[in-house]
Amino acid sequence: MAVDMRLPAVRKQVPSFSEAQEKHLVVPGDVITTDVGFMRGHGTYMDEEKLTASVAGEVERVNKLICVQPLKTRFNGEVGDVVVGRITEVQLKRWKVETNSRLDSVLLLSSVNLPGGELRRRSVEDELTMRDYLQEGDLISAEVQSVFSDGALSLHTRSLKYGKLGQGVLVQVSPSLVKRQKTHFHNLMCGASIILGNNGYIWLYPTPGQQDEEAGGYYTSLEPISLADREVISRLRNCILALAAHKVLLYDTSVLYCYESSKPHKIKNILKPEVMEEIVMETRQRLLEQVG
Amino acid sequence: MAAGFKTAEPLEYHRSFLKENCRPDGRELGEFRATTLNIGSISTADGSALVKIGNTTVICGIKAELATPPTDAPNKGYIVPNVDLPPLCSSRFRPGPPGEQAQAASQFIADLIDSANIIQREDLCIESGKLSWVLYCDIMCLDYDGNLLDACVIALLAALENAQLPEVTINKETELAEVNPQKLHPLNVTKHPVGSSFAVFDNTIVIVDPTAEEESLSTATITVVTDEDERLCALHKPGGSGLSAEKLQDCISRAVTRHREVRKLIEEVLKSIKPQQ
Amino acid sequence: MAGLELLSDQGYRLDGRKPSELRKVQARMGIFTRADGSAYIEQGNTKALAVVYGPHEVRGSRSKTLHDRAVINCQYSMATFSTAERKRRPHGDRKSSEMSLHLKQTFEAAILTQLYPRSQIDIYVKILQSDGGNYSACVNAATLAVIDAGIPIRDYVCACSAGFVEDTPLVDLCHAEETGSGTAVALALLPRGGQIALLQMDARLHQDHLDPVMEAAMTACRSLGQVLDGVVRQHLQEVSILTGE
Amino acid sequence: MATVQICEAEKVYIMHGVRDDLRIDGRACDDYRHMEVETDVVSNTDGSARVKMGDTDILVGIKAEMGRPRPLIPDEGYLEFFVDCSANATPEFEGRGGEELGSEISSTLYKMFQNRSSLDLRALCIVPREHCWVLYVDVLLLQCDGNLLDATSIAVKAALFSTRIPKVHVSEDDEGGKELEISDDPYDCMRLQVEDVPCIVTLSKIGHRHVVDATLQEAACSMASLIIAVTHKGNVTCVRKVGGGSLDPESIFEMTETGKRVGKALHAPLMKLLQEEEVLGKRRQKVGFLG
Amino acid sequence: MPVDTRRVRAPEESQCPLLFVPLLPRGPLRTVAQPEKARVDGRQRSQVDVRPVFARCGLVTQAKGSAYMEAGKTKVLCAVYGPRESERKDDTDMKAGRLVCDFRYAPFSCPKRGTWIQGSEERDAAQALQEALRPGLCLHRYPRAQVEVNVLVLEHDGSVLAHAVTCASMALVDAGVEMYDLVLGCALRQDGDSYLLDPTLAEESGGHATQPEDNQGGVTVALLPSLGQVSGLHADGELRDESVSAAVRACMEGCHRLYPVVRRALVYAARRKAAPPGDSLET
Repeated sequence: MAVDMRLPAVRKQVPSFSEAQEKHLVVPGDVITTDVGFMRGHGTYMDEEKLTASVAGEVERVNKLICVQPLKTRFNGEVGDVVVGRITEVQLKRWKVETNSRLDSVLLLSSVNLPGGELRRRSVEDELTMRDYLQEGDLISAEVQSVFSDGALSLHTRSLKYGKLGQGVLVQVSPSLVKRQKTHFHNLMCGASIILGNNGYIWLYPTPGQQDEEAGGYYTSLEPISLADREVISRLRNCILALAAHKVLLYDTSVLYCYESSKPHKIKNILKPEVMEEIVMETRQRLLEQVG
Repeated sequence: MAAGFKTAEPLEYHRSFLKENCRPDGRELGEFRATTLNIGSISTADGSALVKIGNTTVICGIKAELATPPTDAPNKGYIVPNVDLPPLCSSRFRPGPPGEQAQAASQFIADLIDSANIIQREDLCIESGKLSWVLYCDIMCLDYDGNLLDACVIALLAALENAQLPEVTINKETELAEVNPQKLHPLNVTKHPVGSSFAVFDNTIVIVDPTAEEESLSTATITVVTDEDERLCALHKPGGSGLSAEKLQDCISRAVTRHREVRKLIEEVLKSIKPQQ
Repeated sequence: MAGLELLSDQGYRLDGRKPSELRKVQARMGIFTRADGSAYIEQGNTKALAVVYGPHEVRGSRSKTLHDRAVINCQYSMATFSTAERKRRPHGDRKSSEMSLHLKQTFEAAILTQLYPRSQIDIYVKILQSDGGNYSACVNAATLAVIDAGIPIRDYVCACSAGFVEDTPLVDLCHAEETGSGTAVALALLPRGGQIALLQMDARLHQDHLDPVMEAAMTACRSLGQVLDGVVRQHLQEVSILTGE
Repeated sequence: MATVQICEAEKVYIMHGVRDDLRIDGRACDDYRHMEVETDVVSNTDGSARVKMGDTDILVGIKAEMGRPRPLIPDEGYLEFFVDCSANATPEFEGRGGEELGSEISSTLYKMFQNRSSLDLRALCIVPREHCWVLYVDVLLLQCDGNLLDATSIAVKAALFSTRIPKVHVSEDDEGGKELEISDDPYDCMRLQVEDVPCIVTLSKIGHRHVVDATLQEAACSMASLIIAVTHKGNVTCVRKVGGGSLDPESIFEMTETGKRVGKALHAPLMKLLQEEEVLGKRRQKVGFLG
Repeated sequence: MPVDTRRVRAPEESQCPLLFVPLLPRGPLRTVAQPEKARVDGRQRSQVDVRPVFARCGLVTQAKGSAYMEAGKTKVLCAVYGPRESERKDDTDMKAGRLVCDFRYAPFSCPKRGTWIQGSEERDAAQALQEALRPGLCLHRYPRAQVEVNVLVLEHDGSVLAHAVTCASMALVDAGVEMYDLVLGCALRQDGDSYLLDPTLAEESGGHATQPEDNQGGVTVALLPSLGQVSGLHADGELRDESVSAAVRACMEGCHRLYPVVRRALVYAARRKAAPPGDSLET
């Protein structure tokens, strides 16, 4: 057995790099611009003709649109985002899904692929047996289909890559740490697969053998996963938590680099503060080298 | 009689019996349910009694403690009765603080102790202004099937008659009380009241010893308590329909005979347990 | 409390402060991982924790859902060991319920609730150590926690207490001053616009004295605002450096 | 109760992992998470400690107040426990939501100390029958990720270690009355012997094996757990089966065995750490909440 | 203290007369017998020697099911109500029924008078009772419903929790609640190297006074007898770990001793119920 007990260590001061000054950082109440030509995006409000920040974060300009991206927030879903979520309620013709958003998301019965193919019509029986497909507590991967006026997300799983998730591990981080990429599904080289939900929910699972059957179905295999696969998944999980603790953006490369840096350490030791610091440092270094 | 009738139209069901001068459980209108008594079965109590009237079961345990006498009556002790109707005894009672019925019953018993003069409070004083007994009379209903008060009164009386208190002396030097648990003395129970309860159906028909169902269907209930001198100690009629003086007189005379029956029962049971002590 | 000199002849207070001087303020954001936002603040010996959950789906009875804005739900409580004499219950007493209500009112004025219809935002504050100005410390801590959670607000909400002793307004009262002066004003301010989010006065104060006390309290809130601003900017910079690619 | 929801497949994954002695976070079945312990974190208490075990975060404050000894034990002081499951830890605990869990934990703490050797309560007596110290041990739950009892017991032990009770000088006046004088010299104080204070080990049965220090997710897979309070000598001061399931006798024996082994092993590093912290004294920068 | 207006006024403070008995040994009322000697009531130490048990079902006519049990002087009454609609609607787990337990000591059931308000000891016992019984019940058969178990201790002479468990499971059977198995309870008092099974109150509280040796404590086990599973385990005091295991074994054995008595009472009750009304019961 292992008991690792120690005194807490004082946080290290973050060295202030000069490059940070390039970023336009604002706090709530800061006036971003008095120029009336800009459009007001999220994280801002108009205070007597002045575009003012309402959250603490970095100012982002896309053409005429000004937003402030907070450091940490609930998931602000946009159409096309990939999410991982948990069913909280089965209602008439729809499921409620917890996706770390400000309101529970909605998955309509008409937005899922039911067994039997794309063109099958939804019948009354389907409504009655909704719980057979997805019940409270089940995890799914899905895509944001639309955003309701109150901000709630409507999801769909109408693609083979989405659907009910089987055996694996869920890691929850802040959505702002998940880097937007073309694809959020990766079969990592280290031997496991990852779904990096835009909502900060990350799913780690053994790389499926046959791509066609596994995903998108409602049948989940409860066969034991090999110890080797488990080791990879557990290591990845701890690496992701280490990266998140040090606020490193998460995407396939950063996760993989961290995984590799962690190799000299036992899986269970990764979460010790000094080990975390060491492997994250190494990961950062490698990421910088790659960019440079 | 079909069981459906009984549940669908309980009042009509009962009336159909009362018309024939009898009751669904086979009793006559003036007949009490079998009353049994068990005295002194709880050894942790200073006195105890278990009473069953039909299904209704009530247990009374007396616990004596020591306290400073009340400032306005330094030569008296305390008697603290409490009637508890725990959720165990019927689905009609909820856990938590005592409900209305339990409060009313407690108050009834407390008033009766005073009005009937069952125990002289002076007898409970050990040293005036310094020390006296507190008699906690905890009455718990274990099975509620009507006529709670009659059962409570019998249980209280039998438990008090069964109670034995240890001898207490006050040490002259330390001025502290000393209790000798080897020397026990019985309480001086001066009066022995017994209650009889009645239910009134349709404002006219009077039945004795109502069951829980009869209580809930009746238009009024009355409890009459008399003592061995045939004096009326308490008459309790919580609202309900009126009752003619004549009927009331009938009730009182029925109560007097009931008193004799119950007294005999208590005395027999007390006698039967005496030799063992 | 008659024997206690709250203000010396030289114009210094019990703890050596000048009348308009704040106690030392130290704060940190993001101290818990599980909550959406969290913060800790020390104002002198008064120490408070604030935790924010949400915005999220309305919990419990759906009837409290508001269709045009978010519900702000606050709970104020005190650690049982926070006071000189141990408290029997952390919350549920009248004082805490009143404080919870004040917090709710304060933050309803600051948070842009209309952005989150049908949601709920929970703000839980806890006094770990109480030495006067509990309400102020809670508001300040909650402000930081709300910012940490990335919830849009109009401006910081800064709170400070003030009292009036020997014709002098005192700010940021400690416990002895709070009980001794007989007058305490709690003010919550949105400093940039100068809007008052909450003003609470518990004792009698001559009308003529209200202005100077308010003036002092507002100044104090503004300087507190600067301190909070520093904390937020520092935090912002640190995190954005780490996240930067 | 602070619980998490997980689905069947996740449960199966966790259970198979336990079977293979590789838990989700890489730990073996009898490994604890990384723990951080610090004492003297709340300055207006007589003793305090904060323990972090993974994401579980617990603060304990102890206040000594003068009271009357209990009539049946006139020559001892006593401990009072209170556990505040505050809404800080989870919104479920808002209002009265945490009370049930809080009273469950505090009743276990009472039981754990209900023996003669855990703590010498006679040391808390000032004047028999008249005055004694009452130690109010207040536990505040800051964050909750499973295994609250183990973390709480460690925090309580650490806080008791750091407790300093002012000395009381009793003098008798002419009429035989006693006068108490509480020393105001911070160094003139009494410390408690905490060597024998037990720690709790919670063993959660998952599948056919059991694990220590279960996270909330793991706890959701467990039907029954055994709580064992163990002293550094390996004596058991409290055992409880909790949860809706039953246990077969053999696994109870195994779990008691593990509990004793693990429990004994908890004490040494804890005492070492507490002493180390004490030796460092003011040289060490307090971390607290600001660090 | 606020005045409780719902009850008859009692003096603010009153004391148990036992506190005034001179030279009272601390804590207990009687001392435990010498280790090598037999127990006060003649039973053997370190033997699975339970007190004679009287058990009977169906005494509370108003309840769905009930049971009364006596073991030595310990007297426990239990009534079961339900399954009826659950009071707590907010519960997330509506797929299975809820088991609600209430545990009370009658005020006169202990040497020292108890109060009217439920104490922490009673709450703990209720909790322990609930955890011991739950594994025996098929609660999934009663979704959205609750089963209420009310236990009242009429006289406390040791091993109360254990007998409450047994009594409650009999009442549950009497109420017709579906169960995987009975739940039987047995308690044990460890006194140094020997143990006292099914201890009396004096034996339970004894060791605290004479404290020379260690290994003192109480253990209560709840057992599902035909499945051989332990559904409840409570131990307090200070025990060597091997004593814990040995105590669990002895208690399990004790439960098995109770099993035939309990079965007989249940069979008797079942027969009585099955008999058509009016038939003589005394056969």
